[in-house]
Amino acid sequence: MLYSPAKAMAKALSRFAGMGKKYGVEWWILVIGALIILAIVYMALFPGVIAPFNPHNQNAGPQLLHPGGEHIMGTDNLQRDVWSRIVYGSQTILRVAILAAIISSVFGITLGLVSGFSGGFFDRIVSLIMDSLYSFPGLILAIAFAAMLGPGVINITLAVAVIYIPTYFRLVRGQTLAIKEELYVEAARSIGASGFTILWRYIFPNVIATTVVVFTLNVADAIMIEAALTYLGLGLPPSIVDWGMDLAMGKKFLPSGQWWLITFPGAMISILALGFTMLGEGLAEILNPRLLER
Amino acid sequence: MLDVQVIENMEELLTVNNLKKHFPLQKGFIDNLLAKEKGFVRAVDGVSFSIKKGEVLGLVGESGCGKTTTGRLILRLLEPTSGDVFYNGKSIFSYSKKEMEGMREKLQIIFQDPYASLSPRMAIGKAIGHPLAIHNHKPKAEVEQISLEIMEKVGLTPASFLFKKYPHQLSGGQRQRVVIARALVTNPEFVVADEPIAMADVSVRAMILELMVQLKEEFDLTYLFITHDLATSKYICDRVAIMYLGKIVEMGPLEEVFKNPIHPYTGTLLAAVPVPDPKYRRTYPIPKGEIPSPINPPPGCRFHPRCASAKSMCSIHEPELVEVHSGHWVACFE
Amino acid sequence: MARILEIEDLSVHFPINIGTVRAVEGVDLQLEQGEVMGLVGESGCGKSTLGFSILRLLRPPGEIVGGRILYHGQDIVRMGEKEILSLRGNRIAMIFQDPLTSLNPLFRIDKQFIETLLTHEKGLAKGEAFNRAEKMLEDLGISPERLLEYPHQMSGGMRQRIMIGLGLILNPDLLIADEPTTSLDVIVEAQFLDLLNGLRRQYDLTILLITHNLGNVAQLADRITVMYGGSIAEVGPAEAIFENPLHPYTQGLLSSIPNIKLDQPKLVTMPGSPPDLVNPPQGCVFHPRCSHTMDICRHEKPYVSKEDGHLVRCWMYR
Amino acid sequence: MKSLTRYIIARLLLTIPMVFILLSIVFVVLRIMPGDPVSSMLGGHAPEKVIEQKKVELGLNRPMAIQYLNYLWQVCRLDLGESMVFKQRVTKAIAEKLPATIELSIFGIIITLFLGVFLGAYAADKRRMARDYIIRLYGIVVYCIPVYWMGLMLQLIFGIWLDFLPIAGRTGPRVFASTFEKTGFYILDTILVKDFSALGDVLVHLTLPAFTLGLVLSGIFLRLTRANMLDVLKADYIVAAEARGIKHRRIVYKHALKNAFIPILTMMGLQVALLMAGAVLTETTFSWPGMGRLLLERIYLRDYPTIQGVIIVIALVVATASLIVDIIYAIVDPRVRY
Amino acid sequence: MKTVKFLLFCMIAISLAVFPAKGFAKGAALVYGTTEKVIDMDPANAYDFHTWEIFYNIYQGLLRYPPGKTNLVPGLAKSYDISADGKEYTFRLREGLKFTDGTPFDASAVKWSIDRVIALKGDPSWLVTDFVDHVDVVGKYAVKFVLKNPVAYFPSLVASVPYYPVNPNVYPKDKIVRDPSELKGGKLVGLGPYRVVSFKRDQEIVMDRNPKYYGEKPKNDRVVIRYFADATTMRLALEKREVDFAFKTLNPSDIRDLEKSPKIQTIKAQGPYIRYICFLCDTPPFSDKVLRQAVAAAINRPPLLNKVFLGQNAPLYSMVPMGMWSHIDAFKTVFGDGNIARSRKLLASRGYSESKKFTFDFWYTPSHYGDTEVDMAAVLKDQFEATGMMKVNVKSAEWATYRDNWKNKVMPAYLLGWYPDYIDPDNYTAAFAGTAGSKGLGIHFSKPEWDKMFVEGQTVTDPRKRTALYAKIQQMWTDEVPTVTIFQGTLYLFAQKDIRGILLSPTLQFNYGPIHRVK
Repeated sequence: MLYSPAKAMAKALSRFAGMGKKYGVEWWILVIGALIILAIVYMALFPGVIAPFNPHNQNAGPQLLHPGGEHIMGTDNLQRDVWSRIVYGSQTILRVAILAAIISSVFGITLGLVSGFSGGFFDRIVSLIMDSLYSFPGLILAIAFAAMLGPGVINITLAVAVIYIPTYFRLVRGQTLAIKEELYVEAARSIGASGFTILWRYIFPNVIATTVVVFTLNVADAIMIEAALTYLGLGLPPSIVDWGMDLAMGKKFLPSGQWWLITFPGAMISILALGFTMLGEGLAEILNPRLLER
Repeated sequence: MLDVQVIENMEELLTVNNLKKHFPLQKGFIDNLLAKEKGFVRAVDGVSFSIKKGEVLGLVGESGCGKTTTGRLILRLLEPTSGDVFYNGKSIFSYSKKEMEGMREKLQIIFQDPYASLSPRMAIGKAIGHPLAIHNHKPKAEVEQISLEIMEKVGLTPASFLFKKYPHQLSGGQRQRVVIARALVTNPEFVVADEPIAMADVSVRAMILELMVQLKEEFDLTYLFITHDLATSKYICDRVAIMYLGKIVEMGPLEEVFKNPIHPYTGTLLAAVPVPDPKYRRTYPIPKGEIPSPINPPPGCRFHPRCASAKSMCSIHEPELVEVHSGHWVACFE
Repeated sequence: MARILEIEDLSVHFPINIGTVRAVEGVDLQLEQGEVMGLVGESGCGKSTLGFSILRLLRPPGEIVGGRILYHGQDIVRMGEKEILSLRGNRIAMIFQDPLTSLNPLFRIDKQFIETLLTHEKGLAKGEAFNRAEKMLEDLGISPERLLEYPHQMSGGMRQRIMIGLGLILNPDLLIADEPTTSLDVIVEAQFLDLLNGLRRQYDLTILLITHNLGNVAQLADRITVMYGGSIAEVGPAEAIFENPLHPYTQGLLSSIPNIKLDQPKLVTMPGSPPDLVNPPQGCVFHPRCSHTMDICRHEKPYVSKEDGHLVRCWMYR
Repeated sequence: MKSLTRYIIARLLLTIPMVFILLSIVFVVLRIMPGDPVSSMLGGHAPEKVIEQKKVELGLNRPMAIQYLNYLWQVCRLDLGESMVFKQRVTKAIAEKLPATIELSIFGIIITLFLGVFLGAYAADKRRMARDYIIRLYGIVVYCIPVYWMGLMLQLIFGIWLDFLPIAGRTGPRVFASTFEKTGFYILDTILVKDFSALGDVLVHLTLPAFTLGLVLSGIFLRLTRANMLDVLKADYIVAAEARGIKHRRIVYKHALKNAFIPILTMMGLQVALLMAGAVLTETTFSWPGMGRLLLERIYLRDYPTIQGVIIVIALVVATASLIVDIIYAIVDPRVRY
Repeated sequence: MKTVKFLLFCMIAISLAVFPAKGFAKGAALVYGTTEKVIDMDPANAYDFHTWEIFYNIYQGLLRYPPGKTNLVPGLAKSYDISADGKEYTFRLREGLKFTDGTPFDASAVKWSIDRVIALKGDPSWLVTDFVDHVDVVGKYAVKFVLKNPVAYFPSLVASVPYYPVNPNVYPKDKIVRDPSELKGGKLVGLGPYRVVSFKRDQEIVMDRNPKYYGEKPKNDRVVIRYFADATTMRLALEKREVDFAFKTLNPSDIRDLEKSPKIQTIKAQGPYIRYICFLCDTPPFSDKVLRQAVAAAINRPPLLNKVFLGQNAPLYSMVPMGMWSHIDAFKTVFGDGNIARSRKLLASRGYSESKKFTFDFWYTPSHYGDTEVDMAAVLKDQFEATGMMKVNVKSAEWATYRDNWKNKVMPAYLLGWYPDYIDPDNYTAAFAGTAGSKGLGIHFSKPEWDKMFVEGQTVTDPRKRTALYAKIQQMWTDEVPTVTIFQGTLYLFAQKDIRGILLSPTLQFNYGPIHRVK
């Protein structure tokens, strides 16, 4: 049969609508979240297509120009185009947040699985450390780490990553402990599966499903922490365009009426975080196999 | 108490000797820090019996009497506090961890809750074939072939259609069949069936029970059939053992125990079973009170606080399991 | 005998994302004053939904989409919020499957009794309410000091008795018991059934006993209703149902349950599994599992036959 | 009651390893930080010799292990040392700033709890209705707004455009600081000296920061409450209560909320950490002279003792909060056996 | 119940907001807002201009600058003599002055104070120890400073805070005082026009007129210094008339707005502080002075000031600030602004081109000079790269790390700023290009002939000779370029329209005495 793009498209669309019917509002929450993320990812991948100016161009327009016309989000005091900086800034925040979430999830999940499954003294010590870290305000920890590591994209990524390891660890360890008690794990033991087989074939697939949701929510959180660090001036050199830093720089114009300098970067941080949160919320409901039984 | 010499008799496939399992009371870290003495749940407190090859022994009792724990101890899914289990004359607790994993090819278990005993993220075809993959290291295609065959046998048809399904896509009865298929795929000798039909719907129960009887013949199996429902045990068991608070109070051939229950608890249990017949009226008295906590079981005979015919000695001495008739054992001073 | 409850053509639907679950579809049921009606069926047949809809306790998205529920001639379905509140617990009581989860764990037993009493008898002194709770506990064979305890301090049987006490404290005339013994052990179950039997006479109760356990029904019920796939398959006096079941489903059900008193070497099995209520089978919902299926069963709703108070919905009895 | 005391003591003992681990982490993190506190303290003109001497004085030349042990011993004596940059006891610096943070946090949490718990319970009751979706949307959106941006926007709207509320500081410049000498909690202090115009000034200054903190955290509490309420509302005892004819509102806000509040309570211990993080950001945005600003300022200066001190105090606050929450939990829930 | 309470709270909050509580501004006190911080309340350790400013008002030096002026006049000393070799200064003190506790002010108090500064080794003590060998009491009211070497600008040193006499009975001899509470009597009282009556760190200082002050009576009774955590708040407070005047440091945007405001008066003066780029002169690439020149030529000061400071502050073309004697616009005449052609030529002479760019790290610190610093780095990077032959990596470090970095020779080129310790060209030149001074700042510039000139500048007392000497140094600066200046700070003070008597001078000696409110 010939491949027909129109047919495939129609099929995909109907499938799409079908999902909406099947899962209800949650599906639309997921779709909106995904669209927000896609739009911003598109911005990050092809900034040149969208942004009318180079984000570093200090002659893009007059100083502190109101939004409108050629500069839809106005210009800043260095005569740079705010919209172009927003477009390029998406690269930094996405890179940091996603990379940080990946790093922390890899460490956290591995540690959590091993610790929860093996139990004993190792588990106690690791849990104690992780719990202590977890109970401590993550942002403050990140501030300390960021200050220690100095400015730079990699450094800020690490600072953000460190504080989420306990989140994954606790989640995965808790799940591992719970799943360890599940009947199907006992069943696996009863058919003679070894410890590693149980961990890899029975516990891991069941743990990983929940971490997907946590991962997306985590990215949302990491976005806000990254922006917080750069907002506090602990993150990046000025050659890197970043929303948090633009927000911090715009802050001093607050009483002078240059509202666009703080409104737009902040709104973008919120919108991006919102995208990931909505995706996570939607996924949480949809990945839940019990949903259909309700 | 059972004589140790019985072990020599090869007719006995499995012998349980004075098995005990005391669980330390689940407490938080803080309680452990502060508690002066530790409490124990005496889940299984000295259980002895044996099963012949090809036989079905029913282990019957109310919830919390220790029957499930006994089943798990026999398969060494739990380590006992004391006592021993001999399988083919050899103590299963003497095997190393690795050897025990190998042994599981021949010792299998069917759990009460089929949904919970299947990994929600593993397709059922995979789940059924997994024991084979672990033990025989056969090529993938062959494992799949055997899995499909056994699926047909347990009535999971069409097998190739169901092969890729996940547990939540099946009905309760089908899931229990998956569990049975998985237990039987390696051709085991001995199967512990832990309340295999308790969760099933009324109309499904009979089917599963029938299937188990039929497969027993076909695979030449030996069952330990754990149940709380005396009525069910009637259709599959050759012998029954009645458990109360971690101990066996009566054991013997099914007919014998049902017709002539000696221990008062057995009598009570038999009387309490609801009979689907409006004309039937209970004659045997139902005792007051509920089953005591296994943390501090009553001294002496554990049933004495609820026993209608309890005597003073019942609260002091513990009756031993003695053979009253041939093969009919009772732990009561009567 | 007065008719205490009359259900006419009741339908309850649960619209969910993938379709509508037709949990109860066109059910008729009558309860006479003082009788025990056993409502039997497998899980998912709609018997609990039916019980819940009598008190309009359905959880969203469940809703009554048609029919009437007449309690002493008043239609509960069309009743105002105030009226239904004054019925609940006061005139019609309901007890549930799991006594552990059916009592609020954070409230002491006495508080739960007093709250129930004061809700319906405004102006009642707290002390008086407490005394009545004490009296009720005595009736149930529980020492009254235990009123001052929390639910978690009691055993399962005791909790179920507290539940029934909370149900009966206001002297209702109808008790809906939704699988009251499922979570109890055999001996406690027998104790509880005995208690219920006693209370029934003492309080002149009409009971709707919802259960899947045919043994329970046999011991307690005067009449039995068998439900399958959201509809009623058969209604009749207990003895008639057990001795002369007419509907193929009832027949299958009875022959597939173990009976300890019967010499019956083998159980008869019923093929297939319960219907999917989102897309129920056309015609008679039982036809895919029935051994007597005729052509008409596949297309048309079953024929209703009624003789000597023994009702059956099946084309075989046309 | 005796067992409760024992429980509290045991619970207290449990917080020790937690604080100890945090202390160690803080020590390690800080000592790896680049930047020399001594030279930043002495200024650019100081000769090498003086710097070396100062290092000896501060014990910075000794081996790490010795420094670590000293540090632990100091903390054990509840001595947080002296600031390296300013000649000031760290305890004093913290004591000056802590009331500001606590005052802000308390009002923030009041607003959060009120908004979050009430809206959450309401949404759960109206599950899958339009109102539920609107409240949930509010919860998600508010959760995704960074505290600092929320603060800036509120400042912009209420402080600049509407010119309605002050946007920074704890008081206006014309209130004498000597008014607040007693406790450091400005609200208490103004009441103690009966200066009600000053109290008004303090409350007005508190409004925006407290709302910022409260609004942002309310999203989390809303979600938590809603989820727990949904679970509780599904519980059999809720149906059972309904079946007894008890009014819906009483069931939702008394029976259900009380039960739902127990898991919320246990989560609250952890949320205190979030509250502290939020407070740091709120303080920077609103120039609130609290612990958060102190921490940031001193991080720039590499003032180890003060940074350590602040982190220890925050760790203690968090530990204390979770301790209190656990104790309340043990008292509230009759099922907990301690 | 909860709802009611909450609504009540809201209502109170709103009503209070609508009727802002006013009138607890106490009496005729002048409220002075600033974002500065007080460090140590001790002349032996205070080393920042704000703390010094407070000392100008509560203490007095032997010599002093009159309000708004840059010429020295007698203070606590009536007059002084210089010995022929320029190494001995003898001061004759005013007689009959007393500290508040009755301790008489005499020569021994002066010696005690100087000895204390030397002994305590506080931050600014080098201003004494580098110059003064010892102090002798030569009479009850005569004191002699014996210097290590002749110092031409010693009188301006004597006018600085470390030389201020303090009360020997109140100050501890061996301890630096941080808070007034550590003093005997707990109150900060000196011989100046004001005394501190209340001190709350980072919040406020309340100063009352000192009734025992010998000199001209201040025109106000009380000055309250309000410490703001940020400029924005201060600006709003000023606009709401909550402060009478605000000084140091407002954001450029705030200054721009306030200057335009009809309700606020602006007082402007040339400041003494300068901003410049330092080069690490003994390490490649900037060991090559041609590259330093190339960078200097590329700087374009006016647009930079427009962008970063909205046109505030003045471009500066020499290390010696404008308004100071000997100042010449050296860089302007040699390079001009944004001299890209010159820069390219210089780079080309070293083999760089469009394809082979001169690449270097350019450092700034975000935590010491305010958040305009990032902008400044960004604009400079842009200007350097506009040559088409430079590639600049902008890097930043917190202040503490920044200092480490220049000590460890990490930064090839970096931004710094300078507040003078004493008002003399020497302090603007020797500190950067003298072998010792430049090492301390990480410049590592060392030329024996320059060092010789600096010593000459210090010892020669003839003003004309000194002027010529420093002009020559400034000229040579454009060739060697150890540093290149960017701008000189402008002081902005904003006051309510009814405030009079504010006098600013480049010495930063801001006296509160003449300030008063008119009806």
